[in-house]
Amino acid sequence: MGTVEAITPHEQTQTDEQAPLAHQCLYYMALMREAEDRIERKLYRQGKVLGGVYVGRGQEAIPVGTGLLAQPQDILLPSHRDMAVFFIRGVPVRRVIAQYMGRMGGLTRGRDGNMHMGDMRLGIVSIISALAATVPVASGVALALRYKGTGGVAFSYFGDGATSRGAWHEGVNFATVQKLPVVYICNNNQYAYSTPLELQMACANVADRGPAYNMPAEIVDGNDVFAVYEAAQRAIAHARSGRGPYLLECKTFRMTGHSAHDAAEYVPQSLFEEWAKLDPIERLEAKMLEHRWATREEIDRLRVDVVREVDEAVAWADASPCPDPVTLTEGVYETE
Amino acid sequence: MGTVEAITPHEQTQTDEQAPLAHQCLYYMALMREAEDRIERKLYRQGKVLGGVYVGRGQEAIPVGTGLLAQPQDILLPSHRDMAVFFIRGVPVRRVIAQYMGRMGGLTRGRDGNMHMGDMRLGIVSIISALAATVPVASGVALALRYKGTGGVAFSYFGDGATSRGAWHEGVNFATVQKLPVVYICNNNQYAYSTPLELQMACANVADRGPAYNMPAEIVDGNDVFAVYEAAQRAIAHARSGRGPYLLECKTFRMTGHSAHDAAEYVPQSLFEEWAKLDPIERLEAKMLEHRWATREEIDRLRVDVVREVDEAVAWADASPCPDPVTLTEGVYETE
Amino acid sequence: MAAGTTYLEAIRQGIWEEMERDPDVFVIGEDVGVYGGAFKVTAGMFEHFGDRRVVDTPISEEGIVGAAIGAGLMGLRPVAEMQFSDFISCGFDQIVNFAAKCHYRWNAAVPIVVRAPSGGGIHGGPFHSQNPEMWFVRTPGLKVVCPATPYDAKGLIKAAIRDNDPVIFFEHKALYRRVKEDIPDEDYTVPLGRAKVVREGKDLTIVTYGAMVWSALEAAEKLAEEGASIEVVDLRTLLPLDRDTVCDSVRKTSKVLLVHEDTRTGGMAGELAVSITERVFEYLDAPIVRVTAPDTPVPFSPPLEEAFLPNTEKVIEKARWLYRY
Amino acid sequence: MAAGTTYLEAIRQGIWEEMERDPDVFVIGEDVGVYGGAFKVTAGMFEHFGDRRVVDTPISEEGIVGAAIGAGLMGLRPVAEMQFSDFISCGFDQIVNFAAKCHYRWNAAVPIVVRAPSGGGIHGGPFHSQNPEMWFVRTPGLKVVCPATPYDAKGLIKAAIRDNDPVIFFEHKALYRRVKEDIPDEDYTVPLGRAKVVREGKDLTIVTYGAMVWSALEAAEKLAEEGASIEVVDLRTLLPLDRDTVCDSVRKTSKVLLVHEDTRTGGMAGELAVSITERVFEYLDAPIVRVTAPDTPVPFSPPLEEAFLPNTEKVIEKARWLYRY
Ligand SMILES: Cc1ncc(C[n+]2csc(CCOP(=O)(O)OP(=O)(O)O)c2C)c(N)n1
Ligand SMILES: Cc1ncc(C[n+]2csc(CCOP(=O)(O)OP(=O)(O)O)c2C)c(N)n1
Ligand SMILES: [Mg+2]
Ligand SMILES: [Mg+2]
Repeated sequence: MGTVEAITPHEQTQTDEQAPLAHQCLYYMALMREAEDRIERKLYRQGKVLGGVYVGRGQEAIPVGTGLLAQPQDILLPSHRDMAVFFIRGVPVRRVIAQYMGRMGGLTRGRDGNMHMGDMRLGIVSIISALAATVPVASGVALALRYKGTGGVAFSYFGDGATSRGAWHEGVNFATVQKLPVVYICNNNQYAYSTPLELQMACANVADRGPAYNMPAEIVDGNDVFAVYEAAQRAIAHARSGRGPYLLECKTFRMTGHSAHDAAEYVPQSLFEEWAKLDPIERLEAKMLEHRWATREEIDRLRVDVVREVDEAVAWADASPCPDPVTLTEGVYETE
Repeated sequence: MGTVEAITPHEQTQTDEQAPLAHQCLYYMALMREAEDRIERKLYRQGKVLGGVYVGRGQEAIPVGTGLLAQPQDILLPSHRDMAVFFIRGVPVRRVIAQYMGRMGGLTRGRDGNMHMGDMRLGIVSIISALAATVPVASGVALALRYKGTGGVAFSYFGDGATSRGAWHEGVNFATVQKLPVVYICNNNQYAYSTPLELQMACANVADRGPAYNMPAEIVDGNDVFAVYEAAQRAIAHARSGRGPYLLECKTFRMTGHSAHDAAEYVPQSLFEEWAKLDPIERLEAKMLEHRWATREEIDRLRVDVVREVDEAVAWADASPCPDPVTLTEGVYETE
Repeated sequence: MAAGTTYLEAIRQGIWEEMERDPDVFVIGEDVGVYGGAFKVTAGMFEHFGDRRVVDTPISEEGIVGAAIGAGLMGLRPVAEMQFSDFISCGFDQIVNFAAKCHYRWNAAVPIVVRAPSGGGIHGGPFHSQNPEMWFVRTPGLKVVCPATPYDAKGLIKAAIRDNDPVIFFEHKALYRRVKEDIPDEDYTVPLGRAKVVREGKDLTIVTYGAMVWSALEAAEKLAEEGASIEVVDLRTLLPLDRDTVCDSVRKTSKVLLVHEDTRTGGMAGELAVSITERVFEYLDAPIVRVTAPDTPVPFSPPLEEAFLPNTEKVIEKARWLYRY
Repeated sequence: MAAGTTYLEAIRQGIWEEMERDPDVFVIGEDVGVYGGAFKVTAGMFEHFGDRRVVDTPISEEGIVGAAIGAGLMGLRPVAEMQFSDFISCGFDQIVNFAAKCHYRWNAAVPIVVRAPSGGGIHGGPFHSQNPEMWFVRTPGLKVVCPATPYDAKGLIKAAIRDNDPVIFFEHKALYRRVKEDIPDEDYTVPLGRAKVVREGKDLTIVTYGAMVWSALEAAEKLAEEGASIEVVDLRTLLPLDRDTVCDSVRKTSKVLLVHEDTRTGGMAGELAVSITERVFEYLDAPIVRVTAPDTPVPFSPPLEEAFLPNTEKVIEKARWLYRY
């Protein structure tokens, strides 16, 4: 626990064709890091973002390495540390910031906050707070995808702690019985709020739960975006071909407290230090430099561009109005 | 599916010391068979028993082979096809019949029916209808047993279908994390109402779910009472020694419809025929004769005694009054 | 005109016709396929529509409702069955937190129907007899339907399936085979959210729904012999609640008796009473009173269950008291 | 006399003292151990009482409530924490079907407390702000507690722990650190099931509970300047409901305003209204009216949430109308 020792090593063969992908990955990971930093470390502290703020610092390779593989007909059900999924799916940063600020520009127009957002036109289902509640929903999404015959796959995201919930079990059980096209993407960041893995489950890995559903399960280094990407390719191909669900356990670490108000004193400092060395963004940059897929200058420029994009997004969001209280009771029903 | 091929063969060494145990097993199995037959085939058809009637015909070896191993400090949480547990724990047949008839003599004094009964003084927790609801409750029972340090074990019974429920997962997960003294006893009778195993779970055996909780799991011939007994010894010893839960999957077959009103037309006739040959009572009798633990006459006498015991029980139950409607609102609370 | 159609058959027909009409409608639940459902409401559908549109599930109420929501978000129109309404508490979070709040939060319609056979009188005991409608009536974002007649049952199930919001559809088990009615062969729906005056009267109003509509009508009939002219309002839909029809009736009769089979405290009578006092208090000539089950679990033994359930006699007694007030 | 004790600290002290007093009392829930609970209500308990009496669980509300029930059946007195009351719907079946019905069915006491931080005003949005008390008030066999003051919070949590029935204990999050009070050092309890007149008056009665008690008191204070003498009844326990205290007050004032933070339809106001019309209708001089949240999910954005929540101004407006009626 607390290390990546358990990870199955993947033979990765890096070729120059991967350079554009690397750039893409770096962009989305950096964008997510910057947007979340801004939200958590600036806007929240300034009181411009209220309520619960949960970030995926250190886990960016997971939504990016998987989300980039989504086809237009696929449906994504991100969890609360998967912000990059929204960017990849075409949601501009400004709308995400506005969402956190409770503005009309947010995906829920101020009705809900933080990552509690979705848009079926973009194929994104909103989480609710109750952990793993989207897992049974993903089964229904996949039933519909199969019924419509579009070849789409449902991407169901969750954390290690969420797998303790009955909803998780019921969702996975039904999908595996029906051999539905679902890819389960677990970010095993070793903690659920203050609860370490060994108080959450008796098995060593979330992947150990696969056989209970006769479902292939794979462990991958969740801080290596290429490893995630390649494993996700296998997982998605499996699901898309009609062979049923596939579980991908991405080992990672939550480099923050549970939420913006949590100092995470219950996490041994050494774990933060150890995992800081495995930062997915730094690792990708190093690889890009090593393979000469990018120069230091290009990378620096990308980081600067991302900062500017977030600057503009914050300005836009801050100019977006709060919802008008007269609209309070509108839209409880689709058909009044 | 539908066969016992998957069962791990157990080396059973039959010795004459087992004769008394064999008699005990036969008595309880025959008593359960006779009591349930009377309820389902007589009293229900006569309209003296109303509501849902679920019997464990063909599955008697499971409650008997496990229940006989319970120590006084152990707590049993039987499911709806485990009637023998009540007899073994000291509940007279007449009170069970009265329970089915909604009489004051029943364990719930007419407030509830059929197997929905318990008595904490006898260490039996009542099921509720919602399947697997007692599984998380068993964890709490086991927490208390451990806290009190009595060395007691919780026996948690359920069917194959119940393992699909989230409650089952949450209960087992917590008990395994805490290494609680629980023995899980699954009657895998191949069906849940009309639903065959392959529409219930993608794995071949309920025992395949053990590794998801890092829990030892064993498959046993649920129609062989000695096999069940021996496996239960292992399971209980494991749990009692503080090594945590143990899952026992007893392969069996439901030799009836789901309930008294269900003709089970969805079950291939051949399965009934095949499993009839594996009747646990007949197998035990054959073994007793073979090892000369009993004569045909002794067995016949036991069967006659059991019929008389049930006759008397029915007469007693029928003489037991229905609850007085003026008591309707009493006892909703322990402290009014 | 389908002569003498049962309440159960009316619901079955309603679902069947909607499945014929719209390929996006499908059925999901435990034992709904080959077996045709515990009460046979989906009998024959599996053979006719196949396993892609009649989906047997594991025992997983949360899984069933969740799957319905997911399919609903994708534009399908799932009709999910709870084997008994008592088990709806196992899928509760999905209904009250997921389905109910989607549209308000992110504009996503969840056009699902959750069917739930409810009610007592069948010796089902504490876990096969409950009337859990109030868990949902208090949850904004849901619609809650409780039909009393075959005509309404068919028209309302069709309206519920066509509706774009999550609808909890309570079917009273004791009515399944007990009530029959001639219903039209032609396609029709009964709009959600509209109560119906099922008997006109001027001395007092009984507001009720579900199986109790029949007790109210019987009581009204009996009390007519004593000169009482009783109006009976069948709510049909509990949420959205048709307060206008209720209040119009109270304006006319000035006395109101609230009747439900559900237990007393926190039952539907409360919402009706406060809605009435808020709107038409000045019309009231007598206390608002109620006939309900007492605050206990539903007992199993027949004499207890009989004492537990409201019935025609209990309605007559209270209605007479109110009439004479 | 513990000076200026917060509502949160009062609850913490109450649990702590009961744990000291009775070794059968223990705490169970998510993050209640080393972390001391999401709101720190169990802070320090793990260090003091150890991991056998302060049990951290996986994320499993059904598992937590079930474990509490099992331990309760064995004679222990578990105090289970839901991290937010919004997640109580995940453990729903265990509460409403298992715990609530045990004693009636088979005489088995289930002496558990399920603590549930509830209520809005903290910008928690739709899933961290709900007031789900009515799901439980309508469920016979449960007891439901909603304290408003530190004194009552401590006295009621102690009474709840000593009680032999399942108690759902709603703690209003917005009160946790906002209200302070001097409370006795000595052991005391506040009996379950007893409302309290927290302000005497003769012109009208406001019946409320939880955070709204403070709005009602403020409103009464303000309206006193206009000459209105307002009585405020704090229910404290919603189930069993102290109808006597409510009706006594209505007999005295003849006007009643019902206030709750929970959404409107199916809220506590209904049960109060029908209880009042049944018992003391002839004393009423004005419509029974209510101030509640509207029938929507709890919105996140501050201007929406502010419009959503009932507050002193809204209570004043309705109370003034009623006073002048
Ligand atoms: C049903 C439910 N219970 C409790 C919570 C409170 N909660 C929010 S996040 C969280 C921890 C989640 O852990 P994990 O699933 O591992 O995801 P992570 O936050 O580590 O990414 C908890 C307990 C919740 N949201 N839902
Ligand atoms: C939560 C829940 N859903 C549905 C039911 C209805 N039901 C009663 S028994 C049963 C089948 C149970 O199958 P299994 O667990 O295999 O036990 P078996 O009856 O085969 O012994 C069903 C679906 C129920 N009791 N509880
Ligand atoms: Mg985690
Ligand atoms: Mg079975």
